[in-house]
Amino acid sequence: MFQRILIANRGEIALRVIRACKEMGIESVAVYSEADRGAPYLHLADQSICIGPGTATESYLKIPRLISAAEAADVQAIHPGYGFLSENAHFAEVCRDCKIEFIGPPPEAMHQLGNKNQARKLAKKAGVPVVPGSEGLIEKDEEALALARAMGFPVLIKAAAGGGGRGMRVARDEQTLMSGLRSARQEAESAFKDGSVYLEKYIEQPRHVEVQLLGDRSGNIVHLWERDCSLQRRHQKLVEESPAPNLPDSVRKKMCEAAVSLAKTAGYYSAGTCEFLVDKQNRFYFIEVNARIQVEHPVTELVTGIDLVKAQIRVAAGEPLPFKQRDIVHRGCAIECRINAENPAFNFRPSPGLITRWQAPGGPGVRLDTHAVTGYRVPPNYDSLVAKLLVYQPTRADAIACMRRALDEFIIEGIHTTIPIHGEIMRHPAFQAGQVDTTFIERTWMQPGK
Amino acid sequence: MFQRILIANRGEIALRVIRACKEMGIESVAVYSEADRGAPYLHLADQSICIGPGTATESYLKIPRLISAAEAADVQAIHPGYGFLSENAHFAEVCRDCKIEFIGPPPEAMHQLGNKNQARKLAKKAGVPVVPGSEGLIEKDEEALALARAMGFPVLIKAAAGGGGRGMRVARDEQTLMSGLRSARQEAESAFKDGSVYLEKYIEQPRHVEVQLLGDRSGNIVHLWERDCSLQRRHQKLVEESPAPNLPDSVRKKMCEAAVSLAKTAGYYSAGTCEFLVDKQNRFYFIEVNARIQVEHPVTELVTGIDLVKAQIRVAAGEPLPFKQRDIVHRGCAIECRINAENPAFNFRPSPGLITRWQAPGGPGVRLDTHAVTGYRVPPNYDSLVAKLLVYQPTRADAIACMRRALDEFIIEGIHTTIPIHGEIMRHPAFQAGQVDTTFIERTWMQPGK
Amino acid sequence: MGRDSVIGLENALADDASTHPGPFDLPTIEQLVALMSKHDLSEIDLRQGEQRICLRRGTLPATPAVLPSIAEKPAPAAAPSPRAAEPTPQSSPPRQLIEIKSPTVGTFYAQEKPTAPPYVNVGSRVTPTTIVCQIEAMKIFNEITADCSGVIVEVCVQNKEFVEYGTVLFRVDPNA
Amino acid sequence: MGRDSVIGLENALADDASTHPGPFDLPTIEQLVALMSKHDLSEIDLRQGEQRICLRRGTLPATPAVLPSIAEKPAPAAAPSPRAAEPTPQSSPPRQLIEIKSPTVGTFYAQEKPTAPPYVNVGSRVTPTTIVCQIEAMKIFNEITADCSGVIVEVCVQNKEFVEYGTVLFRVDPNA
Repeated sequence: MFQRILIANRGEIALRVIRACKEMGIESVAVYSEADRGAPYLHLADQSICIGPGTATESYLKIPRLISAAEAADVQAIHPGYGFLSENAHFAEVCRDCKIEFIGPPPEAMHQLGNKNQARKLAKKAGVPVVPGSEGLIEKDEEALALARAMGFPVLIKAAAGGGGRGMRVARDEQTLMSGLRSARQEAESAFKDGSVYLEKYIEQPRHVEVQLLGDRSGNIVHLWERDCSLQRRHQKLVEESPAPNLPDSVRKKMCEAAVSLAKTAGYYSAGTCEFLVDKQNRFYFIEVNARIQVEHPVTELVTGIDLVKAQIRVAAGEPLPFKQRDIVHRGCAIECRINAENPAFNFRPSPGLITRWQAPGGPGVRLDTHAVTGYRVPPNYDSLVAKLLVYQPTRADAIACMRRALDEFIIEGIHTTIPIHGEIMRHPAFQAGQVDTTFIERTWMQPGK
Repeated sequence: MFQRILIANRGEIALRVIRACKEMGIESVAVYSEADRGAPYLHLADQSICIGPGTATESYLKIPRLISAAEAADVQAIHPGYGFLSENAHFAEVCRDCKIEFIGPPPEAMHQLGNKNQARKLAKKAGVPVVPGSEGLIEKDEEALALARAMGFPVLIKAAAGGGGRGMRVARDEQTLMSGLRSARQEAESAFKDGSVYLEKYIEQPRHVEVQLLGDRSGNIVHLWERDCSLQRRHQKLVEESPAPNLPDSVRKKMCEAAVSLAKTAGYYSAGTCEFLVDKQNRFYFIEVNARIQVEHPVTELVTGIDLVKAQIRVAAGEPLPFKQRDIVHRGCAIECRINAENPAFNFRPSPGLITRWQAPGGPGVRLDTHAVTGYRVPPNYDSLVAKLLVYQPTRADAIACMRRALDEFIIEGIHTTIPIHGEIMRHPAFQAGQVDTTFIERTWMQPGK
Repeated sequence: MGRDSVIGLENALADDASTHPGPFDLPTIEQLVALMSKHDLSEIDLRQGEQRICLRRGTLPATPAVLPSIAEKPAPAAAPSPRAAEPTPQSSPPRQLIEIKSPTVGTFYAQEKPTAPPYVNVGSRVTPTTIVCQIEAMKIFNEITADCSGVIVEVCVQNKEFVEYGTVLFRVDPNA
Repeated sequence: MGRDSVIGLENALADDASTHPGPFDLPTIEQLVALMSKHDLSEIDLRQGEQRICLRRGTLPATPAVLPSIAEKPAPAAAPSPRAAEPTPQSSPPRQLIEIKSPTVGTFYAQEKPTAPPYVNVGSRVTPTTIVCQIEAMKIFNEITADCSGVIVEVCVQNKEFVEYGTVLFRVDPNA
C-alpha cells in the first residue's frame, strides 16, 4: 500500500480523500492555490503545498507544478478527485512517466472514452444501446426521411459545426423535417459557414440514470447499481438518488450489465460512471463514461456500504477487489442534495464570501460531506459546491422526509445557498412521485425574467 | 397515528424525538426548565413550554406540571426519553389516567422489572441465568461454606443493609470466607446496626453486554442483537459498540433468546434493554432490564437499519411491528463515543459553560447526535452528555480507524470534553483487541492522585 | 495586499446587492450625514446600477446630485444624532413595577368560582397574603398569593388562559 | 500596518454583508469612514461593475486615489503610532525592501551548473533582467529574473531547496 498520496484537487473532494487516507493509515499531501490558502481542510492533511495563484490554469490545472510538488513530497500516488485534471489522460501519462501512480483508470481507456465518437463506437461494439442517428452527415433529404422513418419521430437535426443550439431543429413529422432541414442548413451556413447537418433521435424529457462501476487490474469489473440524477439545472446536477424511482428491475439490471460490458470492452479499471438517458418507455441510451470518482459517489456508498475512494486507492496499489458482483447488495434508499453557494432567487448567481454561521444538521440517517465551517470564506474562483447533504433510509418516502428535516435544520449565514430550492424539491409532488426528468427544474423554477 | 406528542425530556434525546416526529409528520411539543430556556433544539419543536426552574424536581421530574402542559397542548402521547421519569411506573399510570399514551412499556411490566428482587425472580422463571447467590440471609457459617462450595470461589459477602462497599468482602477460599464473614458482620453491625449478610458469586473483571428488545402490543417481541458497553467509569458508560467483540456466536444467540423470553414473561412491549454480565468463560448473568430507550440506542439503529424511536412511537400508537425476528439482520460494526462536558485530566470533573466553538466531524460513516452548537451554554444542572459520536463501518478495524479520524476532526472550545480520552481508548491495544472489561477505564486512566 | 481587502469589500457589496435591491431610505441618509459632519467628510458618493447617493459638505463646488429629493438634505448638515446608537426599546414595563409570576404550569382562574367576582382587579390593593388568583393543574386548584404589597395596575392574562411557569400574571405598583 | 487594519475591515465588511442587507450598507460605510479618519485617508473609491463607493475627506485632492495605493498612502499622518494599529505584527520585511518570490513550484538552484558560481550573492546589484537563479520543475530549468532594480540584501533559500509558489527567494533594497 502507498505510504503517501498527493491530492491534486481542492474543497470537499480533497477532504474526502484526506479522510480516506487517514483511515487507511496513508499520509496525505494537499496542494492549494493562493485563493485556498488557510482553508481549514488543509490542516487535516499531513502536509500542504502552495502551487500557484487562484487561477486554476496556473495551479490546479498546472501539471508541472503538481508533479514538482509530488516529487518534492515524495509521494507514490496522486488522487485527482473530480474536475480539474481528473479525466486528463495526458496527466495520467505524465504521472506514469514520473513513476507516480495515477489513482484512476488506465490512460488508454481514458483516451478512448474521452472522445465522444470513439466512446459511441465502443458502446456499439459492446452491444450498448446509443442514441440512434445518422452515422455521418446528411447529404440528401431522402436519406434524412428514410432514417427518420426508420428510427421514428421526433428527430433532432443538428449542425455538424453547431453549438449553443444554433442550427438545431426538432422535427415531429415528415413535413417539419423537410422545413427543419432547410432552415437548419441556412442557419448553420450563416452561423458557421458550414451548412452540413446530421440527424439524431430526439429523446423527449429523458431521465438521467448512471451506473457506478468499479474494477481492479485483474479484470474483475463490477457495477454498484445505479443513481438517478435527473434533477439538473443547465446540466448541473442538483439532486441524486439511488435506487432510480419507478425504474423496472429488468431495465435496471440490463443497464447495469451494459455498463459492465462497456467497461470490459474498454479495458477499464478503478471507479467510473456510465451515463444513460432513459426515455418515457424506459429505453436507455448510452451518453458517456465519466472516467473518475464523481461528486455524487456517496449515494452509492450509502446503499452498498462500499467505500469507493478507499477502493480506488487499493486498486491503484494493485490490490484485487475483495468482492464479486454477487456480493454487492443494494439496500435502502439514499438521496444527495448539492448545497451550492448560489442564490436560487436570482437565477442561481454565485454567492461567494465569508460564511458567518454554519450550523449543520445531524442525527439518524444523515451524512454531510463538506469543507466549509463557520468563518470559512468561499472563494469566487471555483465551482460553488460547499456541501453534499445525504440521507439514508429504508424507503424513499423515509429518505425524503429525513432530507426535509435535515434541510430545515441546516443554517448557513453570510452566503446564499441552494438549500431553499432543495426544500421545495423535496416537497414537490412530482419529485415525491418519482416523476421527474432532466427538464423538471427549468420547467418548474427557472423564471426567464430573473 | 398521533397528531401531537409532548417530549418530557431535554437535550439530545429531546432533539432525537423531535427529529423522529418531524420525519413522521407528528407535531412535537417540547418542555423546558429555565436552565434550558433558549436552547437551540427547542426552536425545532412545533411548540415549547416552560415548566419550572432549573432544579429537575421542580421541572422535568414534576408530574403535575408535565401533565398540565400536555393537556394544555392537547397531545395524545408523551415520550419520556431516558432518565428523569422514563422508568417511573407511576408517571406512566398518571398518563394513562389522563388518557394520554405513555410511549414506553406497560406500567405493570415497569413495576415488576423496576424491583431488583422481582426482576431476579422473573428472570429465573424465564430460565435466564442470574448471578448465583444465597436466596436469603446467611444464618450459619456452614450455610455460607456449603453455598460457596456449590457455586465456587471467589464469592462476595454483602451486608443486607449494606451500601457504598461497606460490609462487603471478597472471599477467594474457605479460609478467607470464614474471616470475611466475621469482619463483614462486624463492619455491618457497627455501620448499619444490622449484622446480617448474604452471599453472591463474585464475577471478576466482567464484560457488560446488553440486548436491545423491541415488542408490540400483540406479543411480537424481537431482539435487535447486542451492544457491548464494558467501557465504563463509575458505572457511567463511555463507549458502546455492536457486535460485542470476541463473543462466541453461540453465546450471543443464547443471550439474545434469553432476553426475549424474559421480556415475554414480563408481558413487555415497546423498546427495552436487558443487561448481562459476561465472565471470562463467556458465561452470562442477568443484571437488570432498562425499561426505556437508551442513550446508546443509535448503535443498534446503525447495525440493524431500524429506527428505534419511530418504532416506539408506532407501537405506542397500537401498530404491530412490521418485521419478525428473522427479518432483523445485523450488518457491519458500529461504535459510539459519549462526548461529555467533563475534564478527563481532572478526574472527569464536570465542565459546563459556554461553547465558544463547535466544529463537528463529518464524511463517510459518521453520525452525530447532539443538541449543542457554537454559542450554546451547557447548563450545570443536568448530566454532562453534549454529543454522541457514532461511526458505522463494515469491520471493527474500519470503525475504530473512522472513529479516530472523526475524533481528530472534532473541535470543541470553551468547555472541556471527553474527546481526548476517547482518542486514547481508540488507540489502546487492549481495546483494539476487544480485550476490555468494566474495570478497564479505572485500571488504565484513573489516577487517584488527580 | 490592498487588493485583497477590495475583493472582500466587493463580495460584501455584491452580497448586499443580491440580497435586497430595494430603494434606500431617509434614515440611511440621516446617518450618512451624521457620519459626514462627525468625521468632517467633504463628499459621499454611492451608486449601484440606477441608484446613487451623492452627498457633499463644506466649501466645495456644489454640483447637482442625481437624486434631487436626497440632494436637498445634506447642505445645512443638520445632522440628527445617529438613531443607530440607541438600543432598540424593549416593551418591558417601567422599572418600578413588581411582576407577580405563575409559580407553576396550569390554567389561570381569576375567580374562586364562576359566580364569584374576580379575586382582584386593576386598582385592587394587595398585601403579600392577598390571594390574587388560582391556577389549576391536574384538577387541583392552587391559590396564588401576591407575595408583595401595592396596587394592581395590570392583569396580564385572560381568565382560564393556560400559563407556563414564570408567566407574568399581574403587575403591581408598590408605591401607589 | 494599514494592511492589517484593512484586512480586518475586509472581514468586518463581509460580516456586515450578511447581517445588514441593503443596497448601501451603513456598517460598511461607517467602518470605511472610521478607517479614513484613523489613517487620515483623503479618499476611498471602490467600485465593482455597477457598484461604487467613493468617500473623500478634508480638502479635495488633485488626483483621485486608486486603491492599491492606499497601503502606501499614509505617509505623514500615519507615522504616529503605526505599530499600535497592528493587531498581529507580521514578520514582514521593512517596507523599503522588495521581495523576489518564486513564480513556480520546484527546486531552487543558485548556480547555472554545480561548478559555476552563484548567479547572485548578498551585495550583488540587479536590474529587472538579471538572472538571479533557476528553478527546476520536471527536469526543466526555468531562469528567474529579478524583475526589479537594487542590491540583494538577503538570499532566503538554500541551494537545491524545494520552493512553493510564492516562496520569497531574495530581498532587494531598491534604494541602495
